[in-house]
Amino acid sequence: MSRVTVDRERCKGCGLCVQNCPQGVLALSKEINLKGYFFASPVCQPKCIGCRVCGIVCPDVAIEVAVNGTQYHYFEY
Amino acid sequence: MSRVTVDRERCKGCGLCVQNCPQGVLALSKEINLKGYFFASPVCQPKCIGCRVCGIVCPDVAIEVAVNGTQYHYFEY
Amino acid sequence: MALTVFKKPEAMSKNITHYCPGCTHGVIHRLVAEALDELGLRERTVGIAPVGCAVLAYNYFTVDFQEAAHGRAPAMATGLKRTRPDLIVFTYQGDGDLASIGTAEIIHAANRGEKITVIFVNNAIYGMTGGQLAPTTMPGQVTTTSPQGRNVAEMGYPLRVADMLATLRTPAYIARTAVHTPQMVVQAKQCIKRAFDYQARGVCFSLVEVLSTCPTNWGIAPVESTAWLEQNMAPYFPIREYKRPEEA
Amino acid sequence: MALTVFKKPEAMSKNITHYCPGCTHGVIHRLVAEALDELGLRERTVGIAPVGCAVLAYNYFTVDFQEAAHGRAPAMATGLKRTRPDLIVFTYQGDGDLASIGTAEIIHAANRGEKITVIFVNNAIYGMTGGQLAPTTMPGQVTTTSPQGRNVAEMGYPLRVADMLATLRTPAYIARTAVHTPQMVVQAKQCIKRAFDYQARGVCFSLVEVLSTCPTNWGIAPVESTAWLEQNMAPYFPIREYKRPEEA
Amino acid sequence: MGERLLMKGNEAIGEAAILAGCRAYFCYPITPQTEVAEYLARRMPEVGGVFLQGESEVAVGYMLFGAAAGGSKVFTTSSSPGVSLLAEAMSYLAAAELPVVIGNVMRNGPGLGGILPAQADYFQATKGGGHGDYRCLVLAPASVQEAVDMMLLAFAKAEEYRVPVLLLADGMIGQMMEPVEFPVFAEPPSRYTSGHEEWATTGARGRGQHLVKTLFLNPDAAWAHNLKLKAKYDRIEANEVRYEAVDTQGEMDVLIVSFGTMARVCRTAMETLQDKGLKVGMIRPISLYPFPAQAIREAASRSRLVVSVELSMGQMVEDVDRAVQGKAPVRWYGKAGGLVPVPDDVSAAILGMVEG
Amino acid sequence: MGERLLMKGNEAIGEAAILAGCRAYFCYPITPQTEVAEYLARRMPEVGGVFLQGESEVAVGYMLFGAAAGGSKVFTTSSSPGVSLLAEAMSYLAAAELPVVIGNVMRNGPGLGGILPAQADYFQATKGGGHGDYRCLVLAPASVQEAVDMMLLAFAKAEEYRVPVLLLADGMIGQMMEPVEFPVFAEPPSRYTSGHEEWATTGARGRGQHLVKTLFLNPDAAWAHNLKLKAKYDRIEANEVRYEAVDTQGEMDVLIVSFGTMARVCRTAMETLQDKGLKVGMIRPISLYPFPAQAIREAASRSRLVVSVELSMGQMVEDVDRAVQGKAPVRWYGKAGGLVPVPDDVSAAILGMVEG
Amino acid sequence: MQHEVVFAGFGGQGIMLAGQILAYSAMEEGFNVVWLPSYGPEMRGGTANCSVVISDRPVASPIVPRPGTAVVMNNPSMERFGPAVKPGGCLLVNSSLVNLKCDRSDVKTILIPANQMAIDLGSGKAANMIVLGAYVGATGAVSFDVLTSFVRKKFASKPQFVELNVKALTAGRDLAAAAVRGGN
Amino acid sequence: MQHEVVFAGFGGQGIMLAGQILAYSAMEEGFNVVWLPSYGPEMRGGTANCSVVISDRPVASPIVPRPGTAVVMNNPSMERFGPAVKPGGCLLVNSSLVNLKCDRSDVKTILIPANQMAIDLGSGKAANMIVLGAYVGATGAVSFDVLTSFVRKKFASKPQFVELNVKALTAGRDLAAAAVRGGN
Ligand SMILES: Cc1ncc(C[n+]2csc(CCOP(=O)(O)OP(=O)(O)O)c2C)c(N)n1
Ligand SMILES: Cc1ncc(C[n+]2csc(CCOP(=O)(O)OP(=O)(O)O)c2C)c(N)n1
Ligand code: SF4
Ligand code: SF4
Ligand code: SF4
Ligand code: SF4
Ligand code: SF4
Ligand code: SF4
Ligand SMILES: [Mg+2]
Ligand SMILES: [Mg+2]
Repeated sequence: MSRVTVDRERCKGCGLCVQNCPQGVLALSKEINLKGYFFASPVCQPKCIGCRVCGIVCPDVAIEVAVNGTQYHYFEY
Repeated sequence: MSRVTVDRERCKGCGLCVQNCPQGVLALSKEINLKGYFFASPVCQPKCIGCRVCGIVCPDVAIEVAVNGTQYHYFEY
Repeated sequence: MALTVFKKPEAMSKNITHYCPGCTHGVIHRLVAEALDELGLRERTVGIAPVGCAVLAYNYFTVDFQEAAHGRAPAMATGLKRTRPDLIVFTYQGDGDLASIGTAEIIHAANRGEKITVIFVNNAIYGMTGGQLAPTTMPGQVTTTSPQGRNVAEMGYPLRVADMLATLRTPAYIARTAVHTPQMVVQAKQCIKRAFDYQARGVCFSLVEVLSTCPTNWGIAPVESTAWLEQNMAPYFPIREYKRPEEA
Repeated sequence: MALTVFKKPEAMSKNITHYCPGCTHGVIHRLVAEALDELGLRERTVGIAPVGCAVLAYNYFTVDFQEAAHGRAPAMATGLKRTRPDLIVFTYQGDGDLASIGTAEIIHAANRGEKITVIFVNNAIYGMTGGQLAPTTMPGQVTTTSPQGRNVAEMGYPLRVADMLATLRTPAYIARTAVHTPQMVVQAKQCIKRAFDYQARGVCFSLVEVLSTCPTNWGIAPVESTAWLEQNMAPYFPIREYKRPEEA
Repeated sequence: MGERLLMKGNEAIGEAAILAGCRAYFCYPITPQTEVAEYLARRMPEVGGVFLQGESEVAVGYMLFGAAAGGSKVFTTSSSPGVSLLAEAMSYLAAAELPVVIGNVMRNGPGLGGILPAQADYFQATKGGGHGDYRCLVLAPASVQEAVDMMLLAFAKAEEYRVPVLLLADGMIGQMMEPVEFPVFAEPPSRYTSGHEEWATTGARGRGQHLVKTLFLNPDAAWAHNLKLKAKYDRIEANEVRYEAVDTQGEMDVLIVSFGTMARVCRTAMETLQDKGLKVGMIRPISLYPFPAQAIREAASRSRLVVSVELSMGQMVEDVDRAVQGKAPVRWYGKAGGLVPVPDDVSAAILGMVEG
Repeated sequence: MGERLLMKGNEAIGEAAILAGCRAYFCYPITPQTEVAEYLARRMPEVGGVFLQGESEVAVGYMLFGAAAGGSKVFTTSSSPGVSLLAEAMSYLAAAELPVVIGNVMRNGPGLGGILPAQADYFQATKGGGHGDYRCLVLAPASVQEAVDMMLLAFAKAEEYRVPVLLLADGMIGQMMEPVEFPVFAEPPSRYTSGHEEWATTGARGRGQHLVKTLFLNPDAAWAHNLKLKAKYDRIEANEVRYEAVDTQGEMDVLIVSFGTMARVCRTAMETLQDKGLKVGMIRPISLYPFPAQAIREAASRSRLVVSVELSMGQMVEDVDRAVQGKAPVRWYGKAGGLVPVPDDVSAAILGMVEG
Repeated sequence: MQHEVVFAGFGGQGIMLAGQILAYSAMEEGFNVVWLPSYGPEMRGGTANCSVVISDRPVASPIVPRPGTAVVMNNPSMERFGPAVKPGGCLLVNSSLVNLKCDRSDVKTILIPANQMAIDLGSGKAANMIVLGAYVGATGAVSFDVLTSFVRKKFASKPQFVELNVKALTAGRDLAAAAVRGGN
Repeated sequence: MQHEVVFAGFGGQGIMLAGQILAYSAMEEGFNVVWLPSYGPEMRGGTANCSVVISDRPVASPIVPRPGTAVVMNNPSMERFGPAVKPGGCLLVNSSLVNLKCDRSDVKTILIPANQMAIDLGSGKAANMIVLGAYVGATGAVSFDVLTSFVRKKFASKPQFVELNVKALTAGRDLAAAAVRGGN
């Protein structure tokens, strides 16, 4: 099982992770953070395949991806 | 008949006209001009074919070429 | 046992950037930091920050930094690298900085073959000063100093820096890449790593031009900016490796 | 009836130049003057003199002149031509002036497509200041600031300006020619005329790079200088037309 | 006068250039003056003028040269680091006697500094950042309206003396919005410098060569040229001193010397001090070069203390000190780095000096 | 001291840099200082140093920055127009507190001017050609030997205060040949600035980030930085004033103030005047910033007239005037454009002032 | 009569525009007015503020060290301008983003959940108009009618925009007026 | 004792070198010395001159407005320096290139056909050494032996060069010495 974590206060709500996640795991929340941004958060964690795409496109290093055990990766990064 | 004239005081004695005249018309003189240069001068005027090469390579516009009547020119300039 | 497969690289600091939401400057920062980590260069690297939105870049790296005057980062890098050849020196510059005011400096650093790495962020605009025409602004693109759009009859065509530098005879690594899709980010990282690797091995000057977005001054949302880049910039600014030192 | 078939053109003044014996700056001056005469442009032409051996160029022409700061002639030409589009504006620049300190100015004037003509005299050295390394100095060439000869590992390879400018997307006329043989002088004149003609017709930016000798600072006699140019410079700096606006 | 408009200083400066007849503006963006460029990018094409963003301030300096030497009225604006890059060109422009107008909307320095308001380019402006003996007429506005009026004056004086004129505005002048009225001219001024036919490079049709140059290899010629320039600067010093004097009649406890926005802050501070019973006067130099030395000396001779209040670490104070010639103690008060003293800071500092 | 050599000033300056430990020289050719570059092009490789001809003075300014921020002793030379192109960098170098040495072998201006000797960059050097509040220590040699000695001093002071130091030499100093002796050091000085380990960018191995910057966006931080710089300049003003006083004891008819080669001409002129029975003294400022104001004021208070003699249209005279504070009339005498007054010119001019 | 107000927040929150609209309206009413901005270097998210002075006399110092009113849109602005407000003055706090407290008893504090209110009105971007309306409601520095008619004129080309903004101004005004009346 | 001399001519005539050799020789003899050049912008053919001051005291002013001796190698130099020579001084004229006359009776004029003499010796370039020899011959400012041995040392690596130059120095010295003796 993979796990994506979004740092709510680092996130600027740009939506790039949401746009690029192949699994539709992430969405922008209706709430705002302290800077007034609608931050991203996982809405369907179980679908996460740990592909790292969200982290790779996030301009703010707001995302961490963890997987359980070793895992095959579709691409080198 | 063609005629080449070198302006003695304009000439800086660089020798480019001498080097390039196809007819050997020009040579550097043994005398110096007021600036101390061994200026060029025609040593065999009759051989001049009026080709303008000396003037074309002269960096100091020290040379004039005149021809008698119209004349065929080997190249456009 | 959870294994973290994606996180902040060590060469990057914890500070939250001052960049606008969705600005890909942040991605490019991370790629540089990852490259330094993976090549083990962090502790002997010195970055040179430009004047442009990345002026505060030093806040986001855990390497030594100098802050340049507008356009002069390659000259500073030259001064530093020549006197400290053991260091890894990189500049991080925008298109106004590198391709306008700093044109002479980048061309001569490249032509002398300075053993430095240049990360050149081309976002087709002056970001920091609020969206003026850059030498790289696209034909017809509206900026605050080309309110009718860039008119090529008056302002010429966008300058392709990588193409121009690739014509120099001095060996170099010159590539153009982008960060508007995950695939491109992956490729950009490879180019950036390669660039640093050439420097680390003392081979040559290296420059990676990275097409980047400026949602704020383009006036469109981040998720639309990536498409704008793809449709407008990518066709004009070919994404490819232009030159490798081995070829020279 | 004697007919003068070669003499000083009208656009040239009577003054004897300050150039060294055999220096081909003088030839290039004459070609410019001849081109202006033959195209009938003299009376609406303004020249911009560089800083370099040609700093006094205005003494040798009967056209209006401005004298630039070192490297900035293209910027001055831009200011003048934009405000007086009816004038014919040309700069006359050396390789230190144009290819070193003035790199940014020439690239951006070309890239904006300024309707000016640039006569670029490449003699592989700084003439006026007494023979220092130029960006165009040949590999191994000894100068006062490269006393061991240009070491390409440290100073890079000579910069090929025409090649570099020809890569720009903006339409332009870009050619390289030379004046070390009568044949080349004839060809150089054609290029220079063409360049002014493009400007006169309002078509584009035009630049003619002319390979030229500097007997004094090369330390060889004028008649040997032409051979040195032929053997050393001509192979590295291809003599050809690089770009015509029609091709763009 | 036209309509009363609320305008940003930078935009008003741009509009004033157009009003002065200027139809050629070259620039390179830099905060906090970029709005001048942005405004003129829109306006110049509307009035058939030239707007061009150059590749750098260095290039812009010589675009000005080329255009001015062609007889056109020409303008640029920049801010502190950008103006440093104009230093060589300033010397060339002055040497070639070219009438140009340059606006410096000063930010805090040195180095990259910051984008906040400052007055720390006083030395650079008045003593010449460039090399050699030359001067620029330097005008310092204290309000948006004055910036507009001074732009018209700047173009007129540039033309009259054939000198570069520097509009030296602190960042606040550029950034603030104030109501402003533009004069209305019956006949719009020409886009060309009057009299340029005599010297400008417009093509040698039917006349001898016109030559605009700064090289004088013959030392006698160079000396003659320097003397000619000096004579012009002497005329400027004799005729172009401008200042505002406030409450400088009679004996004073304190004479404040301050310019630009800082002088407005001082104005408020003066009221506080006067309320406390102090006799406080102020001279606000409007022309920084030529400096109103005589007015200051005269007033200083009736004051117990002179204080130069500046947004710098103390630059104008040197000229004040020189002007005063020991007739009263001269002190400096100011802030730099983008901090702007508020009226209470100024009054407290001066009170401290008077009492201390 | 080593052997007595006959050397050109420019070459001696180059050798002195090497003697001071400097192993990094960046330059762009310009007359009349090019021999420094040519000399070091030969010498630097011999001593394992870096010689690099940059693409322009603008670039060279930042090559200095990069090298100095990396902890190296670094040097450049240029001449007037080239130094104008360093203006922005000077402000940056001072702001970043980088120890660098810059030689200006002054030629005549303004503009392209000519290649003859001048002292007309006095303002630029002492008031700052660049923007913002900053200062350079400015040293003016009057002989080739003094140029050598001052180069050593310049590197030492640059390091001590972490400031740019300007060697301000008129063209004659660079071009003339005079006998000169170089000190011999038991231990050759390091090529690195002492103490650079604390701040230079040498790689963050086992320590936190070192950062050399000039941007201070927070106005409080910017103000603090400006105060720090000011405190340093205050220390320099207190400790680094250098001048030579000749015959300034007792009452004087005339006090001459003059620097560099011009002071040597004045020295000969003094003899003529003294032969005529005038009491003439001279103060020769060696440091131009800090300016020996106090010494001049003190001497001026005992003189009937003060004359500033300069190869300019009158620049130092402003500082002299300020120093004198009305204690004696202050006059200027000088030439510009490459003309150098000969001793008889000077004595005649001063005689005219005394009598007139 | 002299009103001095500071609007402070992040860049991108529209507070510069709010201040300008206030200044324009005041000029329309015939007052002397100075609007003075202060930016950080960031295009978005940085700190930014502007001050407006409205006076019936010529304005000498344009600097507002101790504003009669401060409108604070985020925490950093609260830190900086909370303590600066003149005793007896007024502090308008965007409670959507500000969680710092101001413990001054000598100023009137009005909490306005501006972001939330704007979202409720249909666009998060209208938060600036809400606080502008609130400022006018709390101080009466300019007439609310002049304000709204200026906005109508200025944005005439974008009718939806006008409606949203007038709604936002009104909502802000109402909230602040109620708070002033009700003693918060 | 103070000798002041100006060597003046075109750039490229080698007069700078002549002055330097004089200065070196004077230093070898233990004198204080200043060599000061003045160039035009041209590499060749422009005007150039240098002055040398040789003194047994420290040299204050390095400027030589009225030299004891002027060596003039071309017409422009004659125009400039002919009138400048101190009364009682000496004017050495390169009569190969100078056709202007100097009508001063208060200076001793020595005509030296330096270019022609040099050509006769085998190299036109040695004209500078001829006039240098002549200067030393006319004034005795330095010992001729010190001069020649310096030249031998300095150009040791180019023996032909040394011989030519020493011949040239000698020829110049002899001519000038004769002229001084013979009263020209
Ligand atoms: C000498 C000088 N000129 C101008 C500026 C103003 N300036 C700051 S950043 C910038 C442009 C930045 O654009 P770019 O390099 O494209 O970087 P971006 O912000 O787009 O990343 C300019 C013109 C300056 N700081 N210094
Ligand atoms: C700002 C500035 N830097 C340097 C110089 C000195 N300088 C004068 S000419 C020149 C180089 C000339 O070389 P080039 O352009 O190749 O012309 P050439 O003399 O060879 O024809 C230099 C460096 C100057 N005048 N101004
Ligand atoms: S790791 Fe992949 S699947 Fe998981 S949230 Fe990120 S992008 Fe989506
Ligand atoms: S990409 Fe990063 S900053 Fe953007 S919404 Fe996702 S987590 Fe937030
Ligand atoms: S015209 Fe031709 S043939 Fe006659 S001299 Fe000249 S080069 Fe020789
Ligand atoms: S080419 Fe001209 S300058 Fe050269 S020798 Fe011939 S005539 Fe004289
Ligand atoms: S202005 Fe543009 S480049 Fe700068 S941070 Fe914002 S989005 Fe990025
Ligand atoms: S130095 Fe060289 S380029 Fe200059 S005039 Fe002499 S030969 Fe020509
Ligand atoms: Mg950009
Ligand atoms: Mg050249």
